[in-house]
Order: sequence, then C-alpha cells, then structure tokens
Amino acid sequence: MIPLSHYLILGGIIFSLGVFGALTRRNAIAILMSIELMLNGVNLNFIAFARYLPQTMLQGQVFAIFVITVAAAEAVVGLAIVLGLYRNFKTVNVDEINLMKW
Amino acid sequence: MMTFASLVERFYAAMAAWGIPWIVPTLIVMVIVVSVVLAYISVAAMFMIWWERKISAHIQVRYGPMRVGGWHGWAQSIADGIKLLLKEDLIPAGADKVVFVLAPMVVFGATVAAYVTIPWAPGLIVRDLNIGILYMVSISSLVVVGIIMAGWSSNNKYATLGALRSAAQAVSYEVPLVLSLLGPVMIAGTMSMGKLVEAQSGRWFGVLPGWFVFPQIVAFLIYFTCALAECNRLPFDIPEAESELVAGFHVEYSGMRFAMFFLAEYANMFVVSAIATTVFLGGWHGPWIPLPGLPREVAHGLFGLVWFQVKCYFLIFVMMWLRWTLARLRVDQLMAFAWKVLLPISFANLIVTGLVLVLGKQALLYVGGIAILLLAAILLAARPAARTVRVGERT
Amino acid sequence: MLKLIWLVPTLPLVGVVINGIFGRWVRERAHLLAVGTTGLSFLIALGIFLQVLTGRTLNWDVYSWVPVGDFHATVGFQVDPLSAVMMLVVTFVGFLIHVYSIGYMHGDPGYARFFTYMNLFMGSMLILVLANNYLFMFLGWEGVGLCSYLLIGFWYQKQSASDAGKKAFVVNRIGDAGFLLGVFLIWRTFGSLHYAEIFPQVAELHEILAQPSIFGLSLVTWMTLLLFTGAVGKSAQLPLYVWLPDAMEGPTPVSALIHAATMVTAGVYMVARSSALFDAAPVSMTVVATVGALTAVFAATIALVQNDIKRVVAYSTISQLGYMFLGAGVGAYASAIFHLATHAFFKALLFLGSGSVIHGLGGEQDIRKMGGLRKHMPITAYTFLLAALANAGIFPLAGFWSKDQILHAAIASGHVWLWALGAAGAFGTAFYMFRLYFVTFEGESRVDPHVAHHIHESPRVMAVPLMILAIFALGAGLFGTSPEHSPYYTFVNPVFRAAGEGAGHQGPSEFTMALVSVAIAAAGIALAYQMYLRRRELADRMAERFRGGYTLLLNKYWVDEIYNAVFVDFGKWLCHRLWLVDAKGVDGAVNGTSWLTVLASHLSARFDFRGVDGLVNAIADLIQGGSQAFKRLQTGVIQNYLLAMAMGIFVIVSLYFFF
Amino acid sequence: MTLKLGIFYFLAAFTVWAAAVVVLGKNIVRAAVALIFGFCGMAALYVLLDAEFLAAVQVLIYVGGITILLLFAIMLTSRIGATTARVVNDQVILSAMAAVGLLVGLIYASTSGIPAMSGPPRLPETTPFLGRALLTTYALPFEAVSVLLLAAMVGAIILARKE
Repeated sequence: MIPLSHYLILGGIIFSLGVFGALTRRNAIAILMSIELMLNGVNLNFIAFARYLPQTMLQGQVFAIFVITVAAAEAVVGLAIVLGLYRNFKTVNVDEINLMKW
Repeated sequence: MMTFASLVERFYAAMAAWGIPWIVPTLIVMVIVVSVVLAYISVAAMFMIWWERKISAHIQVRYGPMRVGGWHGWAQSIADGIKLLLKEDLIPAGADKVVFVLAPMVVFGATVAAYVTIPWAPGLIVRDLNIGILYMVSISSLVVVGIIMAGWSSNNKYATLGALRSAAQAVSYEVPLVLSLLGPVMIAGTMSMGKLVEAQSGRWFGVLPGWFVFPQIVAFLIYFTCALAECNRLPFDIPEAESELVAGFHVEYSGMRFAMFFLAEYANMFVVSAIATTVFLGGWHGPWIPLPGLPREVAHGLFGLVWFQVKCYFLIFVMMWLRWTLARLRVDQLMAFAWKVLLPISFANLIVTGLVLVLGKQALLYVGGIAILLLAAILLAARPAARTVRVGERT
Repeated sequence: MLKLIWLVPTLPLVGVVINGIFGRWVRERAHLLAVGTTGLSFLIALGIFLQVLTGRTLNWDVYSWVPVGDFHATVGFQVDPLSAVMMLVVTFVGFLIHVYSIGYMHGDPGYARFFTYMNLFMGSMLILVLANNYLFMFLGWEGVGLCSYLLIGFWYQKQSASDAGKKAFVVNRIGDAGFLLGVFLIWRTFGSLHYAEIFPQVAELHEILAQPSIFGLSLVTWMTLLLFTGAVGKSAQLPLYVWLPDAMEGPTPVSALIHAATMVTAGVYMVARSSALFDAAPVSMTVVATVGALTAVFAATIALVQNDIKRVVAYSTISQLGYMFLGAGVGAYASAIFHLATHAFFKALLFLGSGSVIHGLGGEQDIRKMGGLRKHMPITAYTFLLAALANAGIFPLAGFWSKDQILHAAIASGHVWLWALGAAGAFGTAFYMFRLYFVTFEGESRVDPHVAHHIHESPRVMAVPLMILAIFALGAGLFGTSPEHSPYYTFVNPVFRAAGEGAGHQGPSEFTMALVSVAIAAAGIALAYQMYLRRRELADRMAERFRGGYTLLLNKYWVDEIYNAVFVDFGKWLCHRLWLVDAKGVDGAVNGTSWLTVLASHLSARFDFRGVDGLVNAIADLIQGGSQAFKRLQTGVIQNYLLAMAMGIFVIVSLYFFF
Repeated sequence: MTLKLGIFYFLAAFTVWAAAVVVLGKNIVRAAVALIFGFCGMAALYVLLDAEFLAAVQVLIYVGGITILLLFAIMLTSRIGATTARVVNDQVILSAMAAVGLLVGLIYASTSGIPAMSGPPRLPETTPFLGRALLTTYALPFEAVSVLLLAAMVGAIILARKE
C-alpha cells in the first residue's frame, strides 16, 4: 500500500507548480493552464482521501467531479475572455493589458 | 470455456509456479496483445482500403484496382503500403518538429488503445473494464488532440483550418454521441462492454433478437451519424475536404507518418463500428450451428467472432456506401445539425428512456399521456408560425 | 392509485409551463391544454376519491423540501375524506369554469395568459388542499394569492382593475402575516409542521397549551387566532373583506372560480383542517363564530341595495363565507365544509350566470339597465333561478341543507343570538337574491335600445357548464340531509374527532328549524316579489322612506372610505403635518442659521485664505507625494495581485502551523 | 519497493515533469501538449487510487474538452514562429519564493498532521455508488453545478460573439 502522504505531497507539488505558473506566465492561456494544474493537484488530494478515509462514502470523488465541472466552466469562460482580450488588445500577455494602471 | 482471461490466468499461474516474478508474464502478455492488435489493425485496414476502392468503383460503374496480385487487385493495398514505407519522410522547414512528430503517434496510439475493450467473442476481450464504454469514448477523444497538433505544427494554413474544423466538429458531435450511448447503458445498467453484450441475449416479444437497436433506434441513428462525424467520413469530411482544403490537417505529412494517419482513420472506423455493434447490434450474438467434434463453448466462441466481424463490416460497408451517396455539408449546417437537431433529440431519448425505466409498465400510461400533451402543445405552437408569414407584414 | 395524487396538482402546472412558455405561439388554442390538464386532473381526483370512499387514506412525504437542522418541511400529500372532498370540488368546479372560459374569454388578446394563470391557480389551490404540512400549504396559500392578484388585475390596462389587484394583494398580506406567525408559533410549540404530528400532541401538551401567556390568552388561543387572521384575510371576513367586492374587476370566470368557489373558501378549509387546535381553544371558537355571524349579516345588508350584478353576488359570497365560519365556530366543521361544497356549486353558477348576462349584453353590469332577459336567454335565466333558490335556502335545494345544518348547530350549541344573526342574514339573502333575479330577468326590459337587438343566449360551451352546475346546485344537498346518517357526514365526520360532541341536542328539533328557515327564506322571496315585480314603486318608496339607511347601505357603510380615512388619509395627514413642521420650524431655523453662518464665514474666510490654506496645502502636498509612492502598488497587472494573495496565504498557513 | 510503489513513482515523476514543462516551457503549444500528458498521468494515478470512473472522466473532459479549447485559443491568438522573448514576467523570484513556501507548508502538513490510514476494502465498482450519491445526497450541489454550467455557456457565447 502506498502511503497516503505520497499522494498528498504529489498533489502539493503539482499545486505549487500551478501557483508558480499562474504567478509568472505572461500568456493568459498559460495562466489558465496553470490554474488547471492547480485544480488537478487538489483533485488528486480529494481522490486520495476518498480512497484512504475509512468510510466508503466516496465524497472525495464526488467533489472531484464537481471540481472538474467547475474547471470546465472556468475554462470556457476564461477562453472566451482571452479571445475578447485578443480582439481588443491584439495580445494575450497579461502584463501588457494594463488599462487599469494608475 | 477457455476464455481469454482464464487462459491468461493459467499462464500467470504457470509462470508463478516456476518462480518468475509477476512483472515478466504481465509484460509478455502485453507485448503479445499489442502485436496481435497491431497485426489485426494493419490487415483489416488494408482490406478496408481495398474494399473501399472496389465499392466506390462499382458504385461509379467501373472496376477499380484490377492488376496487382491477380484476383481483383487484392494486393493493391499491400503495394501502396510498401510504397508509403519506402517514401522519404519530410518534415517542413517551418514546422514545430516535436509536435509534428508526436501528432501521428498520438492519433494512432489513441486508436489502438481503444481496441483494448472491444468484446470480440464470448470471453475474448483484452480487459473487460467496468467503465468500458466510457473508456472507449474518452480514449477516442484523444484523436482530436492529435489532429490539432498535426494541423498546427504543420505551419500550413490549410492544415490549421482543417484541424480547427475537425476539432470543432469532433467536440460538437461527441456530446450527442455520448448521450446516445447512455440510453443502452441505462437499460443494461452497466458500462462494461461484455455485460452490455450479455444484456442483449434475450428476445423482444419472443421474436426479435434482444438487441438494443430496437428500443433505442433513435439513439442508434444518432450514434451512427455522430460516428460518421467522429471518423471524418462523408458527409462530414469537412476537416479534409479535398476540394477546399487540399487534404486538411495531414497535407504536410508524407511517407510513414502519413501511413499512420491513414491506418488510424480506418482503424477508427472499425472502432466506432465495433462500439455500435456491441452496444446496439447485440455484439457477438447470432445464430450458431453446433459443429461436430467441437465443444459447445468453442463453437459458440468461433461463431461469435464471426458474427461480430460480420456486423462490424456491414456497418463499415454502410459508411462507404454513404460516402458515395451523400454530398458534403457546409460548416455552419454541420454545427447547427449537431447542436440544434441531434442534441435535443438525444436528450429527449434519454429522458424517455429514463422515465420508462423508472416507472416500469406504468410508464406507458405516463409517457403516452405526457407525450400526447407535449405533441399537442408543439403542434399547436408550430402551426401559427407558418401562417403568420404574409407579404409586407412586419415581423 | 392513491400515489397518483402527485399528478393532480402537477398536471395543471404542466399546462402552466407549456402555455406560459409557448403562449405567444399557442394563442387561440391555449384552452386545449389548459382544459385538458384540468379535466385529466379531475378524472384522477375522481378516481382517488372513489378509493378514499373505500376507507383508504394516504399521508405521503414525496420530497424533503427544506431540511435545515431539526426543522424539516416536506413536499407531501395528505389524502383523507376532508381533502378528498375539497379536491373533488376544486377540480370539478375548476374544470367546468375552464370550459366556460373558452367561450367567455374568446377573442381576448390575453387568452393564453388567462389560461396560464388559471392553471397556475388550479395547481396552487390543489397544493393548498392536498398538503400534509403547514409550510407546503402556505406555498399553495401564497400561490393562490398571487394568482388572485394576477387575475383581478388581468385587464391591467384598466386603472380600476390594477388598483383592485393591488388592494386584494395588500389586504391579503395582512392576513398572511398573521397566518405565518401562527405557523411559526405552531412550530415553536410542537416542533413540527406536519398535521399528523401536531394534532395528536394537542391532548398531550394540554397543560402547556392552556397556560395563559400574553394578554392572559392561552398559547393555543394565540395560535388559532393568528391562523384565523389568515383565514379572515383570505376568506374576506370582517374587517378584511374589503378586497373581495373590488375583485369583481377581474373576468367573471375568475370571480366564479377564485372569489366564490375555491380560493376564498381556503380559510374555511384551513380552520377545519386545524380543528384539533381550534377545539382546544374555546375563546378562538367564539371569535370565529362571532366574526362569521356578523359578516354574514353585514354583507347581506350591503347586498340588499347594490346595483352591480356582480357586486351583489360578491357580497352574497362574503355573507355565505360568514355562515361557513359560523358553522366552524360552533364546532360543526363538517357542516361548514358541506356548505363550502354546495356553495361552490351554486355560487359558481350565479357568477357564471352573471357572466353570461354580461357577455350577452356586451359588458353591461348595472341591473337597472336589464330586465326581462328571461325571454332572450332562457338557459341562463332558469339556471340562475335555480342557483338563487339554492342560495336562498329553499327546500330541497343544496343551500337549504347545508345552511340549515349550520344554523341548527348554532342554536344547538346554545348561542341563540348567533342563530338570530344567521336567521336575519338568511332573510336578507333570500331578499337580495330574488331582488337580483326579478330585476334582471323578469319584468319589462330596461335595456339600452342600442344593445337590445343583439342580446343573445350564450354559446353552448358556456351554457353546458351552467346546466351541469345547475344539476349540482339542485341535488348536491341530498348527500348530506342529516348530520347523523347521511353519506356525506358518515364519510367526513371521522376527520373531526370532536365533531358532533359539542352539538348536543338541547335545541329545537331539526324539523322545526327547517320549517322556520324555509319560512324565513320564503318571506324574503315574497317581499322581493312584492317590491320588485308586482309593485315597482314600492322599492323607490322604501328607499325614500328610509333614506338614511338606504344611503348607508348603498355606500357599503362607507367602510372603504373609513379605511381610506383612517389608514391612508391619516397617514397622509400625518406626513403633511410632519412636513409642515419641517418646512416652517426646521427650515426657518436652518435658514436663520445659514444666514448667521454666511456672516460668520465671511469673517472666517479672511483667516482661512491666509492661515488654514497654507496648512492644508502643505498637507495635500504631503499626501500627494505619499500617494505617488503608494500608487505603485496598484499596478493593474493581475499577477501582482495574485502574488500578494499567494504570499498572504503562505503567511497565514505558516502562522497556523508554527504558532 | 513493491511494484505498485514503483509504478506510483514512475507516474508521479512523469506527471511532475509534464507539469514542469507546462509551467516553465518556452513554447505555448508544447506546454499545452505537456499538459495533455500531465492529465493522462493524472488519470493513471486515479486508476491507481481505484477511481476508474474519474480517470475516464478526466481524460474525456480535460483532454477531450478543455485542452482542445486551450489549443483552439492558442491557435487563434499566436503563430507558430512567434516565440516571445520572455515567457515569464518580472516577479519570478518572489513568485518562486511564494510557491516554494506553499510547497513546504503543504509537505509539512501532509507528513505531520495526518495519521496513517489504509482505507476501506476496495469497492468492486465505484460508478453506481457515485451515481447514487450524486442523485441523492448531492442532488442540490449537482443541480447548482448544472446551472453554473448553463450560465458559463451563455456567458461564453455572449463574450465570444462579435458585437
């Protein structure tokens, strides 16, 4: 049996990588991809707990399904926004899109 | 019966008895399975290519390949294959090399992976996953990724356009496809391919074979339509429309890589036909004759294998037939058809199926009543729309 | 079969969804679905009723609707004789009125909208009737209130119609607030909202319930009084009845269905349903009976002199509802529900007949411009006559039995003055019903000559429901000829545990009572005949003679004006006073102050420009310089914010772990 | 080291490598392709955790849906030769510190705070269980999520169409 902490640490690594990507990538689509990575890290934790917790309730898996659904919705809206940005600014680099700047 | 699984079990047991670690027989079995599948795919695809050429020729009242190999040019595909293998493998200068090389592998790999859960005959299935049908559908969706990779990495506008169209088409048609498969899954109460086939062993009203195509005829038609689109077959071959896109996403590919695309396409045709056969047409079920000298199970298995192939190839034949019968759709028509026609119908089918399953025999009363009400409402609602169009009237 | 109960309210709601969404396309065919669903619902209700007749009941929680902590309300249905009778009456009368509406609403631009609302009403009413707990009942309660509002204001282009809708809504709100408070109190006390869990507890919790609480009234009295407030609002009793006459602005089928046959009787149903609670609260019972009897007389007197055909019927409805509450208040719940059912038939018939007259006369509602209509519209006239007889309580029509039983119960319980009020109301009822009938259908025609030549009998789709209802107005009473032995009472009585016990047999015999009732009714009819058919001038002479009383009644005791004066104008007056105080006193003070301020500021300005400005500018420069530095923080680049967030999370998590 | 543990380490390394390419890669398309591999590795891990249904859903939705959309957006917004000079912004060091800090915290939490658990015996099939849970206990969240999806769809259509 693989210890639970292995999965948790793996989820943590992937989540942290996602955080790093979301914080540093200039391309908006890359940021979206990083966010998907973060969600995946979380999902891994959910499913690991669903497997290792003593009751056979599978709440973890149910929540993972919800996370996947929300991720899909987020990707759709996010990409629509990215396309809108590209139409208006001709770029998808978020640090060049700074109309809100002082 | 000596099912495939029991055979493998026996092999493992024998290996374990000799003290060989578990990993070795696993690897051996894996290699054997993959080789068999690959061999089957190559042979079947070559046969299909030759068959398609002959069918198209006969539909157009000509002969098709007649020279290579003697009888009706049966070796034509082999010759073509050898040619493709020997050709120079070009990678365009502006292409993204890694992605370009990876693309055909992804497409081919995804197609091959789908063969794992095809139930060839009773007990003859590589791995009867309990989520078999979902596995097949999700694995097949990988093909689109490969196509997009191919189209984009070619750095060719026709290829990119073809890939974009293909992705849009595949993503759209995947939705009604999955929904149409849910009807039989709900009836059978399982997603395992083997159990789906077993669930069709009875008879409807004692006469018709217990195939799901009868109660789920709507779902079957939707599935078949979507399958055509998934395989990029006419009338849904927009991604590779020769007359407008040269050849679509694989225009820059040649030689071995092109052959992989080509093989994958025909292999994919077989996969969708196999799913249709399993889910709707009763899989390996069919009449069989007890051959003298053969145990009952073996005869059953042999006939099952034959029946499965017959049904699959019949569906493939229908696909080829359609190719030479129907005209290509326009992109907007194609998308509108998926979203506005197929999707609502498949949802309606799903709802009706669910109602019938939940309510049992009472369902006829409920469903009938509600259907009549709805039908009345729709008819009522639909009529004035036609009436109100008058010349000069502002709408 | 009983489990099909969910279909009964659901079917009309299906019609709502479809007609509501596709109304624009359905238009003139909306009735097919609306009438179809209602009819189907009626058929199922009939089937269920037959099952209930064999003694089967159902208390079925379909779905846990609001599970919050230990509070849980369900979507659940209760089928027992009481709700079965109500369900049958509602679906049957509702179905007939739907059919009638096909003819009545023909050609109306809001045809589909009308049927959508009607179906929504049917669904809500059936939920109200079939619910097995107070919260779900409240859903239906509010639903019918909403539909009432929508349908009264159906011709919203008319100012008076939309005002009437608003009035009904606001007045009902007062009652609903009481009802809701009552429900809260019930939950607080019993810890449940399910009938089946509350009523058995009443006996167990007797001490707690009987303890005097606020104002010395016991807990259960408060509970029932609050519930009764809701009933007063919904069933148009004193003093909240004012919305019902105005509700006649809606289309006539609406008046028949909602404001006569079904919705307004919801209060009676609710009181009967809560009979276990009311039985434990004698004070409330007295209140209910008194309010009912007073309303019965009060509304009857107003109806004596009204000239609008629909308003007469509307006041009659209020009066009859008063009888029902009188019955409930003296413990004769079964009789109250019986009167409810018979009243549903003949009052719906009266309304539909009025509608037929209005339809035939092209919208005329003033009875002074009618007369002699029997020759032109015989079906309407004869069915109307039957309904009027039933309403007046003539043997052996439906109204006779039920009203008589209520009056008998009143006297049997020892409340002679309640009986006296009821009997006076009965006399008035007979009089105004036949005044209405004679003036409208008999005598010489006073119809406007422009209208006269196209008076016509209503189409068959309207006439047939009239005839069916007439049969029931004639015969429905025969099911409940005696509170001991008749089929209706043996069917319904088991629901009311205490029923019959309170109604001892101290009073005069039933037979004597019946004779007295019929005599009173006959006297009323005879008087009307004398005054309005034989000697027309008598009526005017009477009006002349009792000018004061006549004006009082014609103006409906000025209740609307009093309410207007007390609640509306007083509010306005108060506001005006406050404004005056504001305008004179406060503004004067403010103006004086401002003048002073101007003077002072001129002086201080000099100081300001020199001393203060220098200081302020210095501070401003300082802040500007500082913000120049700080605005760098607000980069507009989303990832900077994200970074700040991530670091914040890191800090918080570290704090959590290491400290 | 058992075989299963070996498989886990292999998959973990593969997934982390793919995630690293996604985050650090210069070429956006290659990042997307790496993301596909990462998702597939994730799905394999789910299988290892006896969550076959979720593995299939992962492949179907992430690979078949979301990544396709991502690739779509990439194709519509960037061209093949245009490798931008800088793929990261100028807060790399701070971000790396924050990410590493988070990682340290997560690892600390994963290793110290959680007791060793072995879980219940393996379920033969999780799919019916999930279906039942979604339609009974979690019916309300399920409906809420479907409304969310509808809203997202409408929103995306409105955002993406030209005025």
